[in-house]
Amino acid sequence: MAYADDYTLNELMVVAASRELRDGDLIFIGVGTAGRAFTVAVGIPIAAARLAQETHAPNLAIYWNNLLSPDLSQIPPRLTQHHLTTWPTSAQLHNCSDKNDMLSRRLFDVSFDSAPQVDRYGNLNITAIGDYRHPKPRLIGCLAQTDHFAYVKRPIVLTDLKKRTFVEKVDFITSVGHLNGGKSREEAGLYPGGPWRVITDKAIFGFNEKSKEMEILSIHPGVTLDQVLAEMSFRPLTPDSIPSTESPTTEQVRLIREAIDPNHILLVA
Amino acid sequence: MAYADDYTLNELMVVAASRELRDGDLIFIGVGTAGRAFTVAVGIPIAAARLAQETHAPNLAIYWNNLLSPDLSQIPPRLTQHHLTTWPTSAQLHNCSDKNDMLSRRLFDVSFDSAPQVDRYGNLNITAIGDYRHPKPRLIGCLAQTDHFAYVKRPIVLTDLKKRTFVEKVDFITSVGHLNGGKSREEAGLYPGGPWRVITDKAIFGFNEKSKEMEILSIHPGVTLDQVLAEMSFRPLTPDSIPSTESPTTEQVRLIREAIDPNHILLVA
Amino acid sequence: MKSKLVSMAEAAALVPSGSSIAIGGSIIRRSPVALIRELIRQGKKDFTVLAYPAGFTTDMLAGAGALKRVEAVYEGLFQFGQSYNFRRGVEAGVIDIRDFSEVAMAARFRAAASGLPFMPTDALLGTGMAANNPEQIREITCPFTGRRLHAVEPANPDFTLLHGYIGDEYGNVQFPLVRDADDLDPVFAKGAKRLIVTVEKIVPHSEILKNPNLTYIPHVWVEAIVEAPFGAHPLSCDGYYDEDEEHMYYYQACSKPGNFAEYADRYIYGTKDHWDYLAKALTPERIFALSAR
Amino acid sequence: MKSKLVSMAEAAALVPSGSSIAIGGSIIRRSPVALIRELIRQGKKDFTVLAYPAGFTTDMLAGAGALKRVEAVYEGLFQFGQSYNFRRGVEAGVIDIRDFSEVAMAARFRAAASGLPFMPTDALLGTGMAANNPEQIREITCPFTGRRLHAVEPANPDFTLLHGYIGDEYGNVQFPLVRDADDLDPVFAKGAKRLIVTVEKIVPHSEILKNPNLTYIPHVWVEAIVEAPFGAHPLSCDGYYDEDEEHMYYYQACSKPGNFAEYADRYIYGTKDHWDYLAKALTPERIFALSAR
Repeated sequence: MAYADDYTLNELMVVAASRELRDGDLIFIGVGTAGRAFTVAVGIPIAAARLAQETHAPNLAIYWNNLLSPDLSQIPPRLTQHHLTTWPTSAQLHNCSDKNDMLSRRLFDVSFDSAPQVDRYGNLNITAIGDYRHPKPRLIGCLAQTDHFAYVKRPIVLTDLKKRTFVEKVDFITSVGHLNGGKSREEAGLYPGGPWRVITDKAIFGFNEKSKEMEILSIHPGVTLDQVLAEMSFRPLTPDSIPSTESPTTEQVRLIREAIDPNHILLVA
Repeated sequence: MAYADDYTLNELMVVAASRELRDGDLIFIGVGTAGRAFTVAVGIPIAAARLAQETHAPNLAIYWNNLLSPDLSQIPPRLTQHHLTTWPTSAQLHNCSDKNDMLSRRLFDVSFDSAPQVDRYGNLNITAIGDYRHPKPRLIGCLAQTDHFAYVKRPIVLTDLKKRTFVEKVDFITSVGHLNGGKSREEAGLYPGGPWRVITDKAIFGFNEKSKEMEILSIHPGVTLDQVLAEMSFRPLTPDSIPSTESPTTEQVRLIREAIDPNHILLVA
Repeated sequence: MKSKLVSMAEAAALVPSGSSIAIGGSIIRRSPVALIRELIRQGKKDFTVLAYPAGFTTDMLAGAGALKRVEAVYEGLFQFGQSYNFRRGVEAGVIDIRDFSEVAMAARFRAAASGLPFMPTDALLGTGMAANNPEQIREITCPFTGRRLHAVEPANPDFTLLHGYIGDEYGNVQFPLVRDADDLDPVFAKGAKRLIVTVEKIVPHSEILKNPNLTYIPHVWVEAIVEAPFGAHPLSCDGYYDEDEEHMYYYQACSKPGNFAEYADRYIYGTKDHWDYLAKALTPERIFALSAR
Repeated sequence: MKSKLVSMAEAAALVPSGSSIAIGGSIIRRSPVALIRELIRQGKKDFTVLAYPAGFTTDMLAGAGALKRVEAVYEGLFQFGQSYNFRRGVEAGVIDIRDFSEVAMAARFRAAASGLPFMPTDALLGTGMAANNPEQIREITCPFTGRRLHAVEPANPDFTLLHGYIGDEYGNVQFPLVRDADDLDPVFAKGAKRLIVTVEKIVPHSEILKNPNLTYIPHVWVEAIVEAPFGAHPLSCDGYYDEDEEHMYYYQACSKPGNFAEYADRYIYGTKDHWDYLAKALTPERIFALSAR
């Protein structure tokens, strides 16, 4: 197993996300808009899932855009409605109750979420910045991101590190993470669990087992701790010795480029 | 409009039931087993619905055996599974939640029910005779008959008059009628309504507006009050002057024989 | 995706005596009869059966002395009459029974499918079912309207046993487009803890991919899938074959007077597996006569 | 059966200003856009919109100053970006907003469809949505487990507006077999008080009878049905046509800087009916380019 010298940041993020996926996992992938938001919400997660299928997790399945177990070896050339409607898949969950019930029955192992605000305890805000009744700006609402954090076993936040994104406390709790830390999540009546990893363009974070504060697990090759901290409005837990994020292997890079996203449908920005 | 001289008791019951149906009604017809039970639970109600469509209620629709608005001009030659599966119908309500939701949302106007025990206040028992935990005999359960009496606006009980059927008090309340009379039904939390008519082979009953006791509305031609009371374990309210049940017209009899049930699929016993 | 295709004997072996089992289909349609026969053959017993309308399979378990309790909306054999083995058990106090109306029982399965600890319903107000079952039916008050309601407990069986039409080895199971009611099979499947499905035919995965809108049981819900042609016989499988009236009359002729053993010796204990059963219960001529055409 | 076929103008005339309306479809798919355009043309306003994910139609109502309140899981235009007219209204405090997660909003529509006065859910525990909406989200305790839950109020809009595929004059509406998600359209329809459906095509009743399993809206639920080819344009109608990207970019080019009036003058107030709209918004070449093939 040789590590690659030549890889993009997106490829590193795909590989990092892929390593968090286990064989047999059922993975909920959300929807993204366009450009970077699409790459982060959809492109990297789908590529990571496919990479995991091709390497260590052949029995992993995804749910995306009403498709359960779409054939990831047949990613369509464009993602307009008709291509989605006709993508070969094991099941088109046209009855949205099926997806909602699968969420609330806790059948999903992993979800990928991104948000304009993430706080120290992994709470997310995609609803409103500032005063909820007079926000600036009003954001997109909730979608299923609330449900992901309520029910999914190992939610992964995948978002770029930015000072205005990583805030001490979210203005509005759309998705309950570890709430106020410690046992506060369970005390509010939620299932144990909560966000598992935060994968960014500069570093990967987890949550301290006891305090539930965000803590750095690894920093990407070539990035310094100061550069990480400069993009955060709070100081995460910082172990004395921080490993470097494992680089992609040459085989992983080859798979991404040749088999998974040769037409640049997924990693668009 | 000429009354028929020549008609069967089943034809009289079909016509009597048909007269209770109104244009635009949505009617729930249950399932029956075989022989007389089938005729009473299924045959007479379907024939009545069709007769109403052909006469005064062209916009009436039925739900029967998962079929919503089956084409009653195309009643199949037999009622085995495959004939039911392929009966032309507006909607095959294959999702049983649709039927249940239509019930609990109170979308049905009329239901037809029969039972081995009916009491003075129109409560039904199709579950158990005697002690519920050691019944003799155990009956068939509940089906949707509970739901009919809870939600349908004008349930019609259609059953033959028998002393062991028309009892002072049912051994077990499967379907809540007027419970203990007066306002007791509403006080138990149920919607107003409850059973509307009881159509039997000897007489037709309603329920007193105030006391909610069963009362005789009409007695079939050729039957005496004593013959009616002899087949009941309780004495229903008996007005001083009891009309005779209106006979079928020659046109109604013709429709039943020539258009509705020429092959004797419905009125089998 | 992992293959979940197993033999009927292997599937039945997964289900221990004493389990609670939801049985799909309805009275005399599309129940996993071959799987129930195999459970009886393997000597499994003490089952709690959850059904929507129960029917033939429940009565067979009662006849075999393998039935401890039933929670359902109906027990009987529709045009073939009473469920005699079941009735005798209830009348003797040997089989415990929990009655629910269709709306209420469906609410219980919906609660399970949604992972909810209860479902509200107003279907059972004033009934004998509520009066006799305070364990599973409790009075609550609507926090918005103040209306009196019941909470019903979710239906959470240990195993869910269904018979379906076509499926692939991974456990994706599809409907035919022309069909009768699905009963609560899709809801049972969605709420299942451990789901075993028998199907008329195993098809290549590529066939499934062609009509993903017909997949009502996606592979991720399934633990084991078994190929069992005529797996609902003597019941019907809508779109595939009709109920076998002759066989049902024979079943009732045995069951009514208490001779279920005669039936069982011939068709359950006297057959070593599903293929042997089919050989004894059907002729080619009969197969063609019953098949939907 | 009674014919319920009416014109678009007649259908829109049924809906008074101030109504609460559930709008079907999802963001940029299969919403009754032509009907919403007609509501705006008729000067109707003060609407409360209930949706699953809201999208283009809600943003048009906001742009037209006809939107008072939204209850939904999302507001935006997916790959076309933000819902600018809506956002400005919320930021200015002109549009009231009630946020729900997908599981919670679906529970509200399910409650309505089942005629229940509330639905339990554990999706909103600890969230800002619950903290800000005690009117519709109340804490309850499970009578079986003692677990803390919320009761959510049913979604009971005055009118339900859907766009569908084919239907007959009586109001029976059918799916195509190959399609994307139904969103909550079937649940919306089932729970509707007054249901208006626009469809791509009115077909003879005899066509409906051929595939009754594809009927997702039976005639008994429907008050009015309208034929509206490309009735979801510029959105997609899965199986029929794709979203019209050029049109959407123009819409956003107007809406982002606050020039919705330019768009509306051209495509809503500047067109006298749906046919006139189609003539102005589409060419034959464009129709063929967008059509699913």
